[in-house]
Amino acid sequence: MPIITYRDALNQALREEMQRDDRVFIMGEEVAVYQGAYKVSKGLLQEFGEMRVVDTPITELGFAGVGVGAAMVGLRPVIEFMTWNFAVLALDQVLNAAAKMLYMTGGQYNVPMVFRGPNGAALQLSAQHSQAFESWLAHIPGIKVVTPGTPYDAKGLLKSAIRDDNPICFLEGEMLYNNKGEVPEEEYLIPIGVADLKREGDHATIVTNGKMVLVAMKAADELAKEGINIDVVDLRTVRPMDVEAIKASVMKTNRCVVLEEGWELCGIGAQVVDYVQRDCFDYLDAPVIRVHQADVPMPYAKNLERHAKPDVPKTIAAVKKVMYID
Amino acid sequence: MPIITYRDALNQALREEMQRDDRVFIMGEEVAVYQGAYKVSKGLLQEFGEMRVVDTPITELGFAGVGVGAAMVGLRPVIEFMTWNFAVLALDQVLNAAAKMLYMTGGQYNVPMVFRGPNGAALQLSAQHSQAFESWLAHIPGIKVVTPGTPYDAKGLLKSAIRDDNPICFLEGEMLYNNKGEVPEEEYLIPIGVADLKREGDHATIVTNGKMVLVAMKAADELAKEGINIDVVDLRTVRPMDVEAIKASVMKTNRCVVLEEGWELCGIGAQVVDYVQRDCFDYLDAPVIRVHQADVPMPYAKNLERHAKPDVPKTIAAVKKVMYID
Amino acid sequence: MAKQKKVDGKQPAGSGDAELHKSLLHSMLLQRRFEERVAEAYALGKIGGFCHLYIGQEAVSTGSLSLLRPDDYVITTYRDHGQALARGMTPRSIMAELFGRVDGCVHGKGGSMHLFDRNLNFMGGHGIVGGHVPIATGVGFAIKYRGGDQVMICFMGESVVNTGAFHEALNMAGLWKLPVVYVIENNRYGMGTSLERASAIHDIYERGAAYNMNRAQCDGQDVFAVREAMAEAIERARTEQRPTLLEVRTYRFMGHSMSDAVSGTYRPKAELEEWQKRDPIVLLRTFMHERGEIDDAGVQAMDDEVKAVVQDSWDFADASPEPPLEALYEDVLVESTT
Amino acid sequence: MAKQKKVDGKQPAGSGDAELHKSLLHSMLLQRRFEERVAEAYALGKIGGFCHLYIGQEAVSTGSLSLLRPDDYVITTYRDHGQALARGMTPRSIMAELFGRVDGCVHGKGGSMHLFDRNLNFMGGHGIVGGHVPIATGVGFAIKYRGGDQVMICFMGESVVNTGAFHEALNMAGLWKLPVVYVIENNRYGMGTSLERASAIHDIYERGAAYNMNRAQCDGQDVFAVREAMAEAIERARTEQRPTLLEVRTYRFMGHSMSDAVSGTYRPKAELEEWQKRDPIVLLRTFMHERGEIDDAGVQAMDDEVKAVVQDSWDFADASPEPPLEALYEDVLVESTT
Ligand SMILES: Cc1ncc(C[n+]2csc(CCOP(=O)(O)OP(=O)(O)O)c2C)c(N)n1
Ligand SMILES: Cc1ncc(C[n+]2csc(CCOP(=O)(O)OP(=O)(O)O)c2C)c(N)n1
Ligand SMILES: [Mg+2]
Ligand SMILES: [Mg+2]
Repeated sequence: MPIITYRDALNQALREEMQRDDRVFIMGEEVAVYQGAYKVSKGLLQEFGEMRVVDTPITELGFAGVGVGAAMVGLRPVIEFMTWNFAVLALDQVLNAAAKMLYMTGGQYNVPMVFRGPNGAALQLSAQHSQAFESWLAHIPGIKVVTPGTPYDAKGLLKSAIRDDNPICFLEGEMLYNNKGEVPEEEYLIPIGVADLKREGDHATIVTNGKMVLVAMKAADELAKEGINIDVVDLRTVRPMDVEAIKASVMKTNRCVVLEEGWELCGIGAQVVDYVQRDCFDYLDAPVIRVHQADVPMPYAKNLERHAKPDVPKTIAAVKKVMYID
Repeated sequence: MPIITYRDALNQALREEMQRDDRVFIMGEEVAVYQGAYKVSKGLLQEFGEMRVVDTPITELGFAGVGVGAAMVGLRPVIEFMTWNFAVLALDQVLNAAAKMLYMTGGQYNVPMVFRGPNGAALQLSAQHSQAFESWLAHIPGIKVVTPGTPYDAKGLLKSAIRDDNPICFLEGEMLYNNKGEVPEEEYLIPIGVADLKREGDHATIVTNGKMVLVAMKAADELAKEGINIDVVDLRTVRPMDVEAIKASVMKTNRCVVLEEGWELCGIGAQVVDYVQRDCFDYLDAPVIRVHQADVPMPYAKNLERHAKPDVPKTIAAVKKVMYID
Repeated sequence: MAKQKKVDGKQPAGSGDAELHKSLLHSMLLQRRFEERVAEAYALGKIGGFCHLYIGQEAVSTGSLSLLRPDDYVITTYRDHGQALARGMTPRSIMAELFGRVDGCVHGKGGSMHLFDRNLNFMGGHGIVGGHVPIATGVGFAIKYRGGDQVMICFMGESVVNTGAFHEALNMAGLWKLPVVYVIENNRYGMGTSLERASAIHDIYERGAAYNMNRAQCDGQDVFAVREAMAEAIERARTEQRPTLLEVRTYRFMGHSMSDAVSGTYRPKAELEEWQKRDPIVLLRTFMHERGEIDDAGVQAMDDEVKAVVQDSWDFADASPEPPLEALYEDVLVESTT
Repeated sequence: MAKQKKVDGKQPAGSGDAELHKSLLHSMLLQRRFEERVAEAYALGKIGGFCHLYIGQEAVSTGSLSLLRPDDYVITTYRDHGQALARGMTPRSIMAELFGRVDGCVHGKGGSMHLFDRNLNFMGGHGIVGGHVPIATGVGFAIKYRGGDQVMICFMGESVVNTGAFHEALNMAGLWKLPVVYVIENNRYGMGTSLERASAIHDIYERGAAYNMNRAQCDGQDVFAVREAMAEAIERARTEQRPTLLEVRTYRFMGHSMSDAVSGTYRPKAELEEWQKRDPIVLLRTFMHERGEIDDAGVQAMDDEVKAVVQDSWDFADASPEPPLEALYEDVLVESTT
């Protein structure tokens, strides 16, 4: 099977879906002439022309709304946010327009579109450029929120997202774009809303998503050396969340760690904990422990940033804690 | 003790703090000539003049940022959002400017300001006007998030918020403004970050905040008739959250319901559950149950809206569930 | 290059066409009578939530929408009853919606602020000030994308021109040359704030210059003036795919919403009365009278007919059931994927 | 009423004042040499994250800030090294910040995009395009609130004029008459997007008309032209408390950030070279040469001195420790309440 980067997997997904359906277009800052700030849209302008690969002014709120309008009358926009940090300016269109449109029109206007771009911290980009938005987005009914962690998942999920008739928030990662993995040559789709058991073990469960999948896998590798075997449940989609997959794993292992990129309060992990304690109350041998970003804006200095982010050692420590190992 | 409305309690707090400190001003849509969309700022223009009571154009992002700038150079703005529904347009200034400023300036610029206004659903205002934002705001480090449920708390907490040297998000309720309660004549402050045990009982705990405090109290009244006595923990502040108060109650009652106004996924309740299961694991006799808005945009029709909102019957049912009573 | 033009509303654009004039009068009268009953129903508690009446502004909706093709698009704010009726939505489907009933145009999910009818390309009914302007711009983009010759008419209040969403959207429309007519219904107040206290400039159409956009201003009480200005803007959009910013000067005869007094704190009664002298319905009726296109009996007959239609919509709404409780969970997501 | 004016940059505003010219040259040269070393340090991995150089635009920072009083205020974007130096922040405190060290101006918390110095009223260094414009406007509001005569200078790139934040803020500044000078550093590109592909109009200062704001355009390679235009704007803010929108035409000689090529995909090499002929430092130096205000030895001495200062900042930064890990949890909230 070909081994390609997460970036190329996304690029393939975009290209294939644009070839398949001429209602699909991509719009955002620097997606066309510049070939994408992170080159995800590379080559698309050349192949599809400037009506389907559209550079915008710096107007996140504006072009998100342009996407909503175009989707309401039957196009299938893919709106690229250069990063989700800037999408906070556009949240009114995501929350009050895209997510609520079907409902407040009594089912008349669905909004088939994808909002996508890199989410969360990269390296030393400091406070305003280093934020993970999945918990805010997961809070909103009327959308789906997808957070692929591998090239395979990125391609299969982006294709499904573009074909979905609902608004999808699709969170990538600057730190993921160069990661490589196997991606089949033949077409495939991955259903939205289905978690993936990325690794099997029966001592404890790590529930995670997005960029943190790799951290979880590395932690599991390390733990395996000590004879501790981990179930790594990659949620892949945080809304809807695959509660059955979480339950199945925790009922088997009886111990659970949630590893997430963002802040603690009302984070994704809090919701996972809620599901776990509600549905697996009698199966839990220890409280669920969460690993997340320190409860501070992201600092610039390399050492502080490292200290702030969830990582392999913190994850290992959490697993040991739920196993009552010091 | 005088009995006044929640609206008047807020109005008194504003007036007293503006009298006390001439750096305090209020700015927002319709706060001056119109006396406030919900009359919270009534009479202030007449008393303090148009430099300190400032009507703005409809520019939530803009005037939130004006507040941040004024606060950075030493004024103490109170920024009124006509409702928090419109504040979603201004979140970049709350999240990326106000909340992160102290941190990214290495401690040089604090931002002493209050963002306030009614939050959550009123009656039949439908999808775009009926949203509760506390969980989004609670997610953000660098701010405090205050949600008073009674006139007494509203006044004491707003005065503290205005005197606080940090950015505060202060969430009121359109449905609360007319509620009456005792408010002392003499000056008092309520510390931010401290929960209030609004009612004592030892059969179960209801943790709640804001508008839901009244629902919890009514549910507790009903339950008392059946001999079930409830601890009602009013968080009052959702960031920072008074974990000790939650723990103290749950360790006593061993059963917990969380009642919140907003949506389920990554809501305030999820965070409370996380704290409870983590810190009271061995004390819990049942999973924590949450009561929250249905996971849908808010509908207009009266019967649907009622069905969507958390209420007394749903709360009573949840309490009985954690007590294993049918 | 962009040009600016003031339309002189005095000359009748559709002169000679008595049938047209009757249909314009009928459209405006229907809006008026409908909303008078809406106010009554609101007072009786049959309608809840926010409810914003359009009374006084009917020449804008009727004048504009009387020029459209069925495949054109319309979008507006929460103050949407007038446009919805002028676009051809039935009084029944609107009244039932306001009553929160299952036969409402959005089955009781939206209420007054969120009227929609996909069959008529009537795209709402939006509650966030400024929020629908980028959406309208996206529809314009889609028209161009498909190479169509439809037009999108986007109505908004004059406060909207101060919002970031307006600015971002109009810059794109000017840059990309999209077939959208942005119609500012300048009724001089955004809630209790006069235009002069909210906008740094007072001839709002001048903002079009910042977007290299054709722009004009016209009298919004004179349905012919609206039609003339709109005809030019629609033509430009349809044949040249160029946007227009049209400022229509009008006035609301009611309070901002049902909970706002008609006059008092922020606008003097005398000002209201001055504007009421230019009631768009009276102006058109008088014009038709003078030209002998309608007589008193004709006016009376039309009024009776309109009132009966409105009464029928009330009865229909009253008889329509509340939505079933299961509907709460419907229409959050669609099932199908392509 | 607002007026528009193009400044002819040819006549020297500070003519006759050799000392002034030397200090202007020194300020620009310091920025240039400093950033050349920043590029080097970035390549060596001593600096991380996003890093945007100002090379080519130094006449804007120096020309503008040379006119300010210490109690005036300055705010800018992520492209902030030039302004920070021109405002008087020490190369040491900036370089240490870029190195992520505890002696940096914000103790390693901010990095290149977030330089601040409260003692100099240097208010950043902001990363969200458009986000600092309302903040600047709020400082203008505070000046007026207190009845002061300070001025706020708000720098931004030309892409900012398309953002909603810009529009909302400038409307308020025009409406309320705030003492802010909005300086657009029009370097013709926002990342890889040329002005013409992002804005519906190309003479950006014309946008001031929408806000009833005085406006002007000037040459940004000629430090005297900048000073002349700024002097007028500052005076207007200080004495009349009125805002100005000033478009300064300039060019960045480097890529958008350290990860962007200097030319290629979006701008041709020839265009860059054409602009490099109008290097602001060379222009001033030549002018001074011609007037006999400086000779080759003088230039050399100044360059040596500046290079030594920059080397010292590098050494200082290199020697400064990383912030202590406890600092991670500091400065999230302040403790005290009034
Ligand atoms: C973003 C936003 N801010 C505030 C409001 C509250 N609000 C509703 S209507 C309105 C006034 C709008 O005035 P205008 O645009 O002139 O329209 P009109 O009501 O006069 O038709 C305001 C402030 C809102 N709905 N959305
Ligand atoms: C709201 C927002 N959107 C996108 C970005 C990413 N971004 C950073 S700089 C930039 C270009 C800005 O260009 P301009 O305003 O002309 O300033 P210049 O870089 O030329 O100095 C972009 C798109 C951002 N930081 N903020
Ligand atoms: Mg108006
Ligand atoms: Mg630029």
